[in-house]
Amino acid sequence: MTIKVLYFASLREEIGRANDQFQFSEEQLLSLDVVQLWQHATGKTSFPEQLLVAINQEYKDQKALINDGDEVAFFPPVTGG
Amino acid sequence: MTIKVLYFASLREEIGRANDQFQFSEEQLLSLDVVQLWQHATGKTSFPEQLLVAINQEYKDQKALINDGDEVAFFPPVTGG
Amino acid sequence: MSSSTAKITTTSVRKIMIVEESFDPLKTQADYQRESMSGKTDYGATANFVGTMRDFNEGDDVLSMTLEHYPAMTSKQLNEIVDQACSKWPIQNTLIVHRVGEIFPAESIVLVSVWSAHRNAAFDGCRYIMEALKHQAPFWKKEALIAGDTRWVAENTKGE
Amino acid sequence: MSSSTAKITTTSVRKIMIVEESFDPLKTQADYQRESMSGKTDYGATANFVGTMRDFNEGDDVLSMTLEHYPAMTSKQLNEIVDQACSKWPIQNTLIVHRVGEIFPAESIVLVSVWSAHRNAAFDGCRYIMEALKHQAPFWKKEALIAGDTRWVAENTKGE
Repeated sequence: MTIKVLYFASLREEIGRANDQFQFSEEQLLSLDVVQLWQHATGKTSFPEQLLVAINQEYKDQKALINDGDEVAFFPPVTGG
Repeated sequence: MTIKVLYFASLREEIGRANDQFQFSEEQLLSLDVVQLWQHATGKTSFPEQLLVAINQEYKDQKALINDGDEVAFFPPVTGG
Repeated sequence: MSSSTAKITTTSVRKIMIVEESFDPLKTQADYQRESMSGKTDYGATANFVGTMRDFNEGDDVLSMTLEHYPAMTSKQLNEIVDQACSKWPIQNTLIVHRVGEIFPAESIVLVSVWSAHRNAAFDGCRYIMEALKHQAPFWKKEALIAGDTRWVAENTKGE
Repeated sequence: MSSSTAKITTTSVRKIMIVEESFDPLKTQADYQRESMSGKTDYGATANFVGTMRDFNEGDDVLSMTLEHYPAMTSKQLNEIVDQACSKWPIQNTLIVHRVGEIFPAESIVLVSVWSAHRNAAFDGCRYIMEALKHQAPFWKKEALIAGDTRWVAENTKGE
């Protein structure tokens, strides 16, 4: 059960890498949500208020559950345009 | 004391000419307003509700007084753009 | 293509052109931007509107249109409208081009371009000028219908 | 920020381009209009917005800027934003061009063009897309200041 995690912009620089790949058991994945994945990936205990998350390129909130094969992206507020 | 009167668009076609020039005495001009000039110029007794008027290329209302040398324009609602 | 730039009290840059022949709005805007904004790096937003002749209006097929105007008043009014916009928003530069004469479907009728540091001023200013132009500038449209007759457009509606 | 995942039923025409080199927004719009609207005589209004890099931001002189994005999500989000606009207004065609990579003052960052029969739909649609892009599309700006340091732009403000 593979989960790909991406980091962008200031968060990518802060974490020091652009992506991670994690293996989870089927059982772990039954209840893995965004906050838990964030803690697992970064070792941080708190979830920054302004942090945005997308699962498979769609915005999700921090309670969303993670499924096998998901691409999960964490990033700061967007500043395009 | 010369007053130039201009007509535009459907009003020009209705009246059958694009402009008039009228001579008034100094005394007549003391109290000549837009409505009176309209009646004098067109022979019409009523002042159409939607009719627009400009004196020296500035919008004015129908109570505005006319002065010597003024260019007074009558026209229907504008439809540019 | 004739153009006029009447004297105004504000110093805001603008160009107002009344053109008697078909014009390319985006090329006209690009040329004017090159001519008036070269070397400038303090504008962040340009909003632009192009009005194009459609081949239909009020349910009828339109063959062509003739745009009449009141030349002496047109440039005065358009300058006043730009002054009004510049007093409401921090606008750096404005271009207005309006077509007169006989015009055919898909040809451009009007171009309004507004440059500002920020996008709100550009968007709001451009829309304000366009709306004010539609309701204050002395232009009149006469349509020639496919059916054969002609008619004056009675009135500009909000946002149509 | 939540987004709708609904599959859309509209087939509204659009082009979305992410470009890595300097682009000429008005020429790009003109080329796209020629390519996608030739022969069409049913659009009366085109609203367009160009965002340009300024040489200042938050009181500091900016030398250059680097635009990062999340490619797979960018085009998905921009398409969703166009879908949202098309569900709100009768829009005929949309062009979005967004720059990524290193960019210098006076270069174009973004172009949004919207074609419609009527001016309200064109103005509202263009502004909606621009505002949604600023707050939903995954782009990030890092500024290199004249003073020598670099910084990430923290957040897009409303209308700035």
